[in-house]
Amino acid sequence: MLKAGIDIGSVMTKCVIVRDETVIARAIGRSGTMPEIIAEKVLKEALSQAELDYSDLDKIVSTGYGRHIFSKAHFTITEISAVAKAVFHIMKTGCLIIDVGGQDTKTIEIDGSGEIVDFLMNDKCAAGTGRFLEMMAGVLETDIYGLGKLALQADKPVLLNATCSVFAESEVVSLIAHNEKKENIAAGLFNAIASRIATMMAHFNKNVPVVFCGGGANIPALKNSIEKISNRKLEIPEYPQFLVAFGSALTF
Amino acid sequence: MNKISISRRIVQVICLILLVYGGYIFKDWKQSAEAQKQSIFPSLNAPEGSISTTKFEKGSILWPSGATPVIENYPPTLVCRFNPNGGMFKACILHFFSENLTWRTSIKYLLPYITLFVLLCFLFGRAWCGWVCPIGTVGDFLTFLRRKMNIPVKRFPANFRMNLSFTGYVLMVIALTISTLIGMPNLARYQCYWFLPYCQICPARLICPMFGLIKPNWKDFSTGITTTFTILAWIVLGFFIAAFYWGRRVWCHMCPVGLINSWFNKGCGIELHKKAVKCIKCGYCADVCPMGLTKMYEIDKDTIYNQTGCIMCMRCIEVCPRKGCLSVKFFGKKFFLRRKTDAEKVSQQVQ
Amino acid sequence: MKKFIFLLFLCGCSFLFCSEKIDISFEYPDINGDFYVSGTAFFPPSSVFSSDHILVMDMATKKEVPSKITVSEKWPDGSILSAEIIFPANTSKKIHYAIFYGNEIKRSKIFSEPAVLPTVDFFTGGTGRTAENIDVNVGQINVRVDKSISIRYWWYVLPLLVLIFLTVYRSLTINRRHKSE
Amino acid sequence: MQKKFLNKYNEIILKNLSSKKPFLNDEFEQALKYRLKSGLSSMDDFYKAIESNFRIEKTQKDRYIGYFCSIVPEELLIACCLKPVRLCCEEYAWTNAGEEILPGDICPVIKSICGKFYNNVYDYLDLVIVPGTCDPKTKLAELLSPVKEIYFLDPGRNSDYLDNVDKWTALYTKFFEFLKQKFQCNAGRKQLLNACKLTNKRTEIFKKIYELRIKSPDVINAFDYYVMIYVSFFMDIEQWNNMAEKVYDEAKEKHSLSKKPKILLAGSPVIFPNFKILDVLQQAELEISSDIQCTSFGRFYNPVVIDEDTESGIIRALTLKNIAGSICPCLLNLEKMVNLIIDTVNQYKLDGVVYYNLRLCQVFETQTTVIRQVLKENKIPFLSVKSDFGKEDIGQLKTRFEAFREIIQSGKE
Repeated sequence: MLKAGIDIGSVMTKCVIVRDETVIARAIGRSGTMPEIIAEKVLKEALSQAELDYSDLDKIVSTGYGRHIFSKAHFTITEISAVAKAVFHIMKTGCLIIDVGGQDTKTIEIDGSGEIVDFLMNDKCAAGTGRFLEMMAGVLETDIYGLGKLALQADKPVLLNATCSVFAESEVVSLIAHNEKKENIAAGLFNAIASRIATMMAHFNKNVPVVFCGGGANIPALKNSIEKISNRKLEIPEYPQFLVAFGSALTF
Repeated sequence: MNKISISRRIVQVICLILLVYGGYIFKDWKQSAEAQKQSIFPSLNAPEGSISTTKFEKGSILWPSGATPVIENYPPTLVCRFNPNGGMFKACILHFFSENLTWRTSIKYLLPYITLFVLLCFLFGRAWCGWVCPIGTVGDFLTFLRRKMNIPVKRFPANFRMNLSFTGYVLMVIALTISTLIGMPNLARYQCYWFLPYCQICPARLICPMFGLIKPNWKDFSTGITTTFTILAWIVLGFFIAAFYWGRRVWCHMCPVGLINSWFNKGCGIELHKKAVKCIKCGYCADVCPMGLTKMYEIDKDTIYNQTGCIMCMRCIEVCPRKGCLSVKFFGKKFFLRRKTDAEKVSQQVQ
Repeated sequence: MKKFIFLLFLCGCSFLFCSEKIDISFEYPDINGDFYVSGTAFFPPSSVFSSDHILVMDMATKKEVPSKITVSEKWPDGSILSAEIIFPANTSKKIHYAIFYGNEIKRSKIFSEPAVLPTVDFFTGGTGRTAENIDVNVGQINVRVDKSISIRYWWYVLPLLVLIFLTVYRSLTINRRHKSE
Repeated sequence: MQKKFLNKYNEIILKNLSSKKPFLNDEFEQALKYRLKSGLSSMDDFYKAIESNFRIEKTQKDRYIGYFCSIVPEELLIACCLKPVRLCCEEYAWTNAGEEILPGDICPVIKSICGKFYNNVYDYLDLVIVPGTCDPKTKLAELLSPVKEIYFLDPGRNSDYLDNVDKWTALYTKFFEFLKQKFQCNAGRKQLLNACKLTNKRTEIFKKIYELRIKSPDVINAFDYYVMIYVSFFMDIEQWNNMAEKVYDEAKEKHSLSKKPKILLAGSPVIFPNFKILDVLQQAELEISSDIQCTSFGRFYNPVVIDEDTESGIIRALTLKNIAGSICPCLLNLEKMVNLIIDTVNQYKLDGVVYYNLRLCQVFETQTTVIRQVLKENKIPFLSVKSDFGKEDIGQLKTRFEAFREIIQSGKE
């Protein structure tokens, strides 16, 4: 039973090929202005990785913001239920999922039987999302992962109080002008994001394991600052970015 | 008029006619003397030679109609010996107590009457006041008149109602002590004036004969005591009319028969239930209650909200806009006095 | 409300001085001018203890008429059973007389030796009966003739107590009885 | 007479904020496309009524009185033979017009109302009654006083019946006297009784429609329902009753075929042009079968119960219906709201609750935390959504609603 899960995110498009609930191929591509074509390309890439042909696929499930655009998909499902399915498949217990995506951050709580109890989305404001990190990285002339490395060596993180990403940028520029160390600014950024995520986590059940997934999970610095501020241990499954696609493939 | 109040008004009018004009309607049903003997209710009358019998000539203050009632018994509502042609029942329960306290009849003859009274009260509690009492019906008619004349109602605070019930109890205690006192041999000669003290000042004494268009003996200024009784009767009648005219059912807080009934209200068969989840605190029930009670508005948990002041007129249940919030059960079985409106029928199929 | 109770109390205390009244009626004789009215009046037991608690009043003018009262018989407890009463009257004035007795009555006008005037007999209570069979209200005699089998009534205690217990029990468990459908 | 609020500064304000070019809101014609969705033929005159509403000429005889919340008693207006017009409006075009007058971060309803008044859309009104329910509305009274004569009705924030009923009765009687004195009509007990009869008839019809929609929500779909509610803002009551009766009779026989999950829509009201929520819910295959909103449920569900049919008795019954029975969150009503939601869901076996918060309207948003916790306790799926009149967050809303539907469906198995 061959299934393909495509997560057409606002920033990255991820595709996963699954045979009997084990992932055999993964592919990722930056979804620019033409998500339809990008999704096609990523799907072909994943198929070539798994040396399969298009016709072998039994089911194609699309999820993410562009799920309705991808015409080839047999089924569509929201990324919230998808990530919940995937995490439950891995953890097998009730837990709290934090998904820092390209354009939004989601906190989803699932109970012991995999049912979604409640979920909160912060997609109205860009602060605390992948897009925000990319902008800040651009200001500090590095990429997101470079920003992560910088934040690790910080000695005294700066307190950034701008919650809105536009003002945060002007604040960072003014800090650089006062020749503040880049490491401290990066750490301050991650603390700002972490505190936002911590307040979202507070709405949910306190004594449940926390799973960190989505693009943001690849940055260890973000994980440390969230753990420090919300003093709860975060688990990161391998390939956290592909969890949504993996979950969508599992549901049907 | 919603369905419950239609059925209530019908019952009230029927009971008014029955209890007041029973004497004429069931003339031939009157118990003959020997039927009285076999009946389980022993015949209670004054011991031989006691003064109080002389007081009972026809037309005297205590027996205007001079006829015997249809049933020699005492229902738990304000029905009177002053009804034209003897009326349906002998009298109210207070008359029963004060009469027998004066005559010192032994308890065992009173037991059947008391048991019947307690049984009726246990079944319907104070519903007798709301549904059967002829004086209450007259009062409601007075309230109806006030409303038609566009006179605003006068609402009384809770402590005013407390005082009224207190006065009611005081009156009852005074009446019963007087009737026991004049039972004693050396005070016997006062019986002719003091017999049935409460009945002499009760408004029913002046209202009931009016139904039979016979002139109630309004005034009897022969001796000091009778003048006092007549003055008191006028004062209480004036209070009765004012109470019903300006406030709704204010007299029922003070009426001793109602007070005796109200002891059974909490435990009686009629249970008024409230589902607190459905309540939206709109205040319709507290506003509409003729006795001015507010417990059904204030309670927040699912309980039975019977209380002593309640005369079971069920206006609150009928008026509540939230279906199923207030409901009435008789010993646990739900019964509806009103037909379902078609909106409720539609929602019935939804469940 | 306190005023209302006080009002009741006020009217109540008018009972303290309790006085009784016996109406006197007689046929006017065919003589004119003054004449005496005499007769015996009977009083219920323990109602009046001395003759100066009895007076004769002319009901029209509400003024006391002089009278001569001699006690003839007494009740076992010392109260007057019957008394001989004589008082003057006049044929020209059609007056209605009444005897008042009671411990708050004070007789003021007394005369002792009657002038020689024709006397007329009166009878009390206006019942029109002759003096012999005046029925005296001797108060309540607590005798009760037992006409029905007494055992049958005592059984009523059982249902009565059951009912009262049920009412009290139901009123105490008012919350539990509310079964939510 | 009701003193104007800004006597000294009226001219200055009017001079500076004099009416700009009237805003052409094409959005309105675009909104009429919902007409095609409704399967019922009798709904056409409702849609026709909407178009005619925007060309109300001021006839000599009848006077129009504008009012806002359901706190204001319509019966008193009808009794004084005036025509009540409800002015709450949620149009995106007018909020932009309002932003020229008011700063940005203010409740969008207030902005759109100001926009309308200052672009003299409501010239035909004689008097505007502003209730002092929520804070922006109290400020609205001062804002509008240069344009129109205002009567400020302040019921206070406590909706408890026992403490405040005398205060409310005095408030309504003063209001009634003011109306009679201003418009020289001697409304008495008879007129009040007739008015109450009308509104009770309307309540009866609304209940039938409300219960029918729960049984089969897609026969009278959400758009038709809210269009009917919107038409009742300005239309004469008798006319509305007959038209609504016709709609109900036509819809009675049809049966629902949809197996979609039934949703209770609570929170801030949905008024005609702002059908964004209904659109997105329909796309996400969620069926709105019942609602607890002040414009529709709160206003129509409770009948006026007249026990004392003296004049003061009727006015007192009106206060009970409008203020004590109101579900407006500006009063101390949170326990009542939660009870209502739980009771409606359990009684009619609905599947979930969608709580629609108007952005920048703090009154509704603060309630969500309590309602969320209580509904979680009662195992009722709950989704609170914050959105504005603008169309920019349709994408986000759709993901939320679809996720909510998946939660409900997985909960069902």
